[in-house]
Amino acid sequence: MAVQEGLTAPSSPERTRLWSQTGILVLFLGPAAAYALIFLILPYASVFRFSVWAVENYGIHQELTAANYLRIAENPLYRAAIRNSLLVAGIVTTASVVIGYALAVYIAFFSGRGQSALFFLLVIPLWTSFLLRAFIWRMILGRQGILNSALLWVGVVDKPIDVLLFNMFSVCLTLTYVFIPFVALPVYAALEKIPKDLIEASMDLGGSAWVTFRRIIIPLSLPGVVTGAIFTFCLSFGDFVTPTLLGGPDVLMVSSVIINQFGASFDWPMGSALAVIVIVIVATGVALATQLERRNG
Amino acid sequence: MQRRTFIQATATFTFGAVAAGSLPAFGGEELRLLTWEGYAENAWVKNFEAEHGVRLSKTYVGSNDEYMAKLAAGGGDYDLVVIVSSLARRAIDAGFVEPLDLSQIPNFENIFPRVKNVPFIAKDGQIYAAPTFLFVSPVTVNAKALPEGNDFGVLFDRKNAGRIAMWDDVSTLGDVANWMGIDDIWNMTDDQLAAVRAKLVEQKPLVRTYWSQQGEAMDLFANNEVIAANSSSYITKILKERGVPVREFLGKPPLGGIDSHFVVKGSPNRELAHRFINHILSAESQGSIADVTGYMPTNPASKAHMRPETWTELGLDDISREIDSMKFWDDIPRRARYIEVLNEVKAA
Amino acid sequence: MGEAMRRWGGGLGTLFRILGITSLLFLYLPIVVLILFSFSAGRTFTFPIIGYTTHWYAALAENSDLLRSLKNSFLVAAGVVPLTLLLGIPAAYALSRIPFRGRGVLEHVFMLPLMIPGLITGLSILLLLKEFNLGLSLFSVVLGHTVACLPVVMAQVTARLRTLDPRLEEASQDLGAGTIETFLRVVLPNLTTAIVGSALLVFILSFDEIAITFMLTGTENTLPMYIWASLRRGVSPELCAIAALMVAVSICLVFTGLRFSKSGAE
Amino acid sequence: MGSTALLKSSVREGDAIVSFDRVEKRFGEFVAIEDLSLDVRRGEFLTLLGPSGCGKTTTLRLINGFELPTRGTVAIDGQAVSDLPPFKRCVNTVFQSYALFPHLTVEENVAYGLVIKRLPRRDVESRVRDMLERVRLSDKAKRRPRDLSGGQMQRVALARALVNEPAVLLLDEPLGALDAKLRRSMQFELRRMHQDLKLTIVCVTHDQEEALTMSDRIAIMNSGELIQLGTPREVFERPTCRFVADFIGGCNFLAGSVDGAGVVKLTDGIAIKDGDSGPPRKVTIAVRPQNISLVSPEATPFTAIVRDVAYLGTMQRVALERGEVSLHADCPENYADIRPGGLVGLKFDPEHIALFEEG
Repeated sequence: MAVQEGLTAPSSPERTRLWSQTGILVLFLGPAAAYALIFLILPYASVFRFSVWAVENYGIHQELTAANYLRIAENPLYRAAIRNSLLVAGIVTTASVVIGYALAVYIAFFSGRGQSALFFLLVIPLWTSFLLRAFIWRMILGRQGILNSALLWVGVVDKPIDVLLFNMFSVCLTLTYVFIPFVALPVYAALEKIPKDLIEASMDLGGSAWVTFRRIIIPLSLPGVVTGAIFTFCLSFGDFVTPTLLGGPDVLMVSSVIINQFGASFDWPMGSALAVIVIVIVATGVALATQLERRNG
Repeated sequence: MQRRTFIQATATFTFGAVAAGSLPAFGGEELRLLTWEGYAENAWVKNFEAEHGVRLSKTYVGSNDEYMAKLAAGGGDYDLVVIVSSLARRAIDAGFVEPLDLSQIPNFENIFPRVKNVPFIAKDGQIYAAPTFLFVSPVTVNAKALPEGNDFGVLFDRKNAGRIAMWDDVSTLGDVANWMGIDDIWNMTDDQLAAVRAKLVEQKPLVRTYWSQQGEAMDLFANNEVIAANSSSYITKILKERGVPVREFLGKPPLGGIDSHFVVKGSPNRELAHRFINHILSAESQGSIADVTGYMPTNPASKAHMRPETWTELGLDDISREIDSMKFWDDIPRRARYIEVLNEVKAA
Repeated sequence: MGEAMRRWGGGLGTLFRILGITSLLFLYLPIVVLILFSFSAGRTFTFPIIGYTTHWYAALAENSDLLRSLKNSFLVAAGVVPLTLLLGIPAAYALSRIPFRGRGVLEHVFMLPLMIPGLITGLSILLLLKEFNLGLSLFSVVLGHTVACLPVVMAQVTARLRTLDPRLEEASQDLGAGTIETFLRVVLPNLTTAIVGSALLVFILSFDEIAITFMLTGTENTLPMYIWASLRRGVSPELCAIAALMVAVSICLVFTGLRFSKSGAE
Repeated sequence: MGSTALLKSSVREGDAIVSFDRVEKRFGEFVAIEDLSLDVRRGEFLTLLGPSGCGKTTTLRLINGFELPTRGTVAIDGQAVSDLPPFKRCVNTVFQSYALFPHLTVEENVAYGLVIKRLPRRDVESRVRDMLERVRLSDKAKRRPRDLSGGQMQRVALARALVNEPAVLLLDEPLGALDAKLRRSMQFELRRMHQDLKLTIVCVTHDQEEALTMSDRIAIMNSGELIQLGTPREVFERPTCRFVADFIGGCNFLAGSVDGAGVVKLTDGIAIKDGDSGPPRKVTIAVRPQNISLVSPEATPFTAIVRDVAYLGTMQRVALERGEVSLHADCPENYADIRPGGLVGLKFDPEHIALFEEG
């Protein structure tokens, strides 16, 4: 790791000092960097390597081939899976950001004395198994679920409605439900950092609550929104539990296909190639979001 | 064993007080089993443990995918593994498992002759697995909603739109192909596959969901989400037990599968593993399995060791009669393509 | 923080109060349902619930497989939390205080697992272990979770360091303490909140992790894996019972913490 | 290396304890310090004075070691210290806004340096006790910094540095955060401590009054350069350049020239002073507001229009305008007949004007 040198050539004493900094750097950063190298860089590199190999009868041929990528390009199945994942991730991110943001603003500005208790209410759902929280939505959205029972009882419908479950809607609803706290928490943290003076200054300058919200609060909380949005997008894009449990016939997502490849299909190279594509898509998304944040910040 | 001990020691050290005393120190050996939940219940495992002074450590998985992934990732963590008949050939060819020494498994001789002689557990004259559980894949229907009819076509009937579930598994392709009259259902030609796919795509608007776990399928029936699904007899049995009005019928010819115990290659507990296989094949164990779980035994002698009503409920008279005509889930040479077709249906 | 907003919020306040309370209800609806089912007399999850029982809670104590998976989850989290803290805190400190070439790149590399789906992180480690013929165990699960949780610790600690006056560290050095002593005596004590916060978050994330565990677990199941596997037989209200217990425990923890932090502030 | 050892090794009074030898400090392209040579004498109170960004804080940080010179050497007690990290230097600093450790009590803050040096606990306790007594904070020993007032925090910071018996005590804007009254009393307290403890102090400030009150010598800096070094009296009374004259005490500047006969004239020809030697040249004439007396406009050709009069308690400040040039004059309260818009005559003692070369 090269220690940064000044623009001018450092004199010898400067170098002595930087040496001791290098020592500290190695001591403090070394273990984590080594860990990241072994369990992060090398594994991701393995995914790239496997993706250009082929499989034959449960054995992996270490022969360079583009066949996996060609298969992905040719078969509309894979494009559909990726498109579905992108669609779900996009909808879920938008919905979670809107709801999570509203929730964070409510807790930060309008909740009064119970603020800290409400903040912790955001965390408690995270303590419940993700699987069960996803699963329980089946019980709510099903033909005999709470929602249909309620609708029937009120008389809005006269027979249970099917469109609530086993489609894109139920997948997005459940994932949104899961990720709201992941947006609300960083947004709340960002809102909390906005100095009270700024809000007062805005109001002093004649800005109503609406104007203050739009011109001061939203721009200053953007970093929190971006953090939460990136997190939500990436995690919902790669989820396989929710589409498996609530997806129904139409919601084929790329993660499920990858699991197939690593399981019964036993085509690790193919699965790796799909994984590489997911990595590329996610990296592009993150880069775009960061760019957007930088331009606005 | 040594590496494992080392890891446990390290783990204990790393985890400190939390771990202290929580990892039991077994005096005897440990037999490590990779299996389905329900295949290693206390009712027939405790007596084995007591008799041999060993402890059975069980790892459950949720799908066939996981079995193969785990074996491929390093089978060294297990001594015994349960593999379904459609993947048996693969496991043998890939070298995940080793041949059995039948002289150590006297009970092997007692299982259904047809089952004993299935091709996919043998290679080069050696037997690699002991078929331990039978199942058929029937169509389960809600008896109230569909009191009549015994045809697979119920799953393609527009009257049942939105109330049909299909198994998210390659076996569904086999089921449909079988219904369409295709003979070599596990080795279809491209044209045949395309025909099956077309049939499934046509069916898709009628489908409520594809189920992947048995429990899911049961919940679908219990919650009245669906009234018909291709399933497994275990599902029907449990649903009946829970008072859900269901009935089932078999395809023509009936399709079924076999789950078999294999010894994982390089297992340090070969002998013990063989004893366990012999134990689970015994009429006593098989009877108790049928009683407790409703899985079907492969040892007909188990009839004497289960409640008479279990035998009837499981329809084992029919099975015994039809077993020779039954089509078992067999190796699928183009498994990856089958899975792709299944996914193509979902993506269509 | 927003006295002025609360007081003069007007229609905006009403809107956000409605939105906020609605979303909280939305967040808690499934949890209420879950708790209801944990007392359901029937074995399947159907409405309306036929009768009520505490049977499932009693059954918890009997279910040795479930208890074992619960214990495994604790073991994994108990390994992941110290490991991530030990690796993450000094690394975050070095990254935010010592300039060197390639720092920006390294920062991004550490954050990768937050963005790449856990399934892929898990399978990539699986591929690596496979290449070196290493087996799977709770240990490999710990390794995998640590990769995924390291960025959580680093992000939280970095955020706190950004608000920590660097003059405190200079003052310490000025008074004769070297870098390491300064780190231990001045920096660490001032990171307490961030450390406790990230430890808690890492614990939760590791405890509930599915995707990486799915790929890396060996003979032992963690609780989420147990639940996943038991979906095969149908989720039993027993699982709802354990989830309900965890909610109860977390509520207790949170409100004890709340009271504690309040009395600390006085 | 203990600071006490260094203190004892010093025998001579008045010799240099810190010396800068042709020191240059760059941050990338930016030159923060340019060719600085400066000696801090043992036992003196030296103030680095200048506007913000002039390099005074960088100079201080070159002493305590948080910056290293790009060129040249910094020596403490005759020993070049460029390779010594801050924690090995026998100097201690009172930081701007104090940098008290929020997680430690007052007592623990003060004890910090001694604990780091692994002094026996008994010694640490007694020295901390003594020091807290000296800064009159014994009753606050168990408090946390956030429970203290600004003045108390300042005294803790001072105690924390002094307890280590530094060879040089560095003060970075030490009184910047205090109100005017507290600041004045602290100025005298610092001075008293300096004398009592025979300390060497280097202080950074942008407040000229503070510098004049406390210092033995003042080093005035601007844009990374040392402009003038001298006692408060020297820099106030004999500024060597327009910048110093303006920065210390404030000044009026008038364009003028010296003719061949040595007469100093304003540009419009009014003679101000004669008897100046040297060649004819353009000059800037500097005169402080308090040295201007306002007289009747008939008494002198040097007149100006009154723009504004500000009340300053014992004085009044008069803003004047003479053509393009603005001037200030301080004159006693109740001074007759000055109203905004009126014409006044200006007079000053030739002794009190200074001439700076143009350019």
